[in-house]
Amino acid sequence: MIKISVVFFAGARDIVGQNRLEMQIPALTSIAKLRALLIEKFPQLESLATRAAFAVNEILVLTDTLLVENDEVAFLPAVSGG
Amino acid sequence: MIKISVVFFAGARDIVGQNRLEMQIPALTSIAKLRALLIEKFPQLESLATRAAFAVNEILVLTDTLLVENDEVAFLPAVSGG
Amino acid sequence: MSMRIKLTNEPIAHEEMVENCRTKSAGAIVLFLGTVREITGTEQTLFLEYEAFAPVAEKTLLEIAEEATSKWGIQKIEIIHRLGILYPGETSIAVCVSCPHRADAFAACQQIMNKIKEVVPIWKKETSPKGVSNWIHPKN
Amino acid sequence: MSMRIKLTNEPIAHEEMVENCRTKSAGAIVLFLGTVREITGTEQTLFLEYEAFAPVAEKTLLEIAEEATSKWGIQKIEIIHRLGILYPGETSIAVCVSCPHRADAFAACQQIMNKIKEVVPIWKKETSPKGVSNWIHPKN
Repeated sequence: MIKISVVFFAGARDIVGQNRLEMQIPALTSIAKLRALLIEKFPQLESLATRAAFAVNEILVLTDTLLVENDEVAFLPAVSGG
Repeated sequence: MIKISVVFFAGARDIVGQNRLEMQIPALTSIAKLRALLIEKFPQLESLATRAAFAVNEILVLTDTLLVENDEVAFLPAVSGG
Repeated sequence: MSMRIKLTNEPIAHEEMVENCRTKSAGAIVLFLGTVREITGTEQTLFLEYEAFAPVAEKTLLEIAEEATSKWGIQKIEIIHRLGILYPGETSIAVCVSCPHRADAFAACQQIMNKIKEVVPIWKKETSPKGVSNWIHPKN
Repeated sequence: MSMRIKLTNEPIAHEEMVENCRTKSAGAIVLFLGTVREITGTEQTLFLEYEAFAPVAEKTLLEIAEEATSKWGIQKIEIIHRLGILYPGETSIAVCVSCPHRADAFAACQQIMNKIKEVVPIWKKETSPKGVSNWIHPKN
């Protein structure tokens, strides 16, 4: 198992109830798999999660990216800036 | 015969050598006919005249407009503002 | 709806135009400035001189503004064209519009500029660094 | 070419952005301001609150600016996004570009705005006069 953290923004943060979540997950878990784990943990997150983008250590990544120890994942729900 | 005046702008004024020309023309001369008279008088005006617009008493008009005593015609060569 | 159309010999205060167009009913403001370019193709410009047939230019600008307002739902609009001598970098024309939505604001501002370039009786004379002056009369 | 990208909690000084984009090599400056609309459909807005994932938002804005610069021949570009609480009429975003020709300046500014709305990690929360707050997360 590895330790990672996930940071949440906007509506996702409101659902999760906190900014940042520390998680223990199997090594080389993909972002897609992490997303599924998060939906399991927070079912209300599903609608946002399907359209979310993800960054790892402040770089946008595809959902097949594999996570390693101490990665910081950002959960980025559909944007509404401008 | 009627008396009209024609005012010239930009390159047309440079060719005619003056701002304003007083002319005696037959009553009910059209703008198209006036244009031909002007080209006769100032052959160098031809290239500008074919693409010029005309106003009579500060209102844009079509070339079939007929002129009457004291009309002020504006000869407006192709524009380049903006 | 508010509207201001002006020909002027003074520098154009674009900040004021934007503030005049700002309104709670708009989500988008687009400001266009035409500025004097120093180089066009291989030609260099020392300065431009703009001249207008003012009464018809003002009327035509007003018609363009009114047509665009009804077509694009413009909330506020300002059009100012400068006349006289302008040096490279200076603003010759400014068009500012506000609309509820941004696509309309962009389309309105761009279409207004296209129309102005086509039909408003204003002309410019280019003077090169060698002192050669030419009135610009497009051939198409 | 000069470029400025900024996230800020302060009001956006659009006049300064335009002056920074002015250059003798450009014939056109286009400024876009996104402003807070009081009414959207039947909903009324008391205020908006903008939040960003700043490091990625800045990087993404920079990429958008660089891509547009090479595509449209932008001479100078400034993008400023405001964060925090904004009331109706206030400017949430400003994009200013200068280009040699006006069609490019309009296209560049509009495409930059479209991209920003699609991909930059910034979000807004709407609060109605009744005190109801909602984060906006588009569904398409």
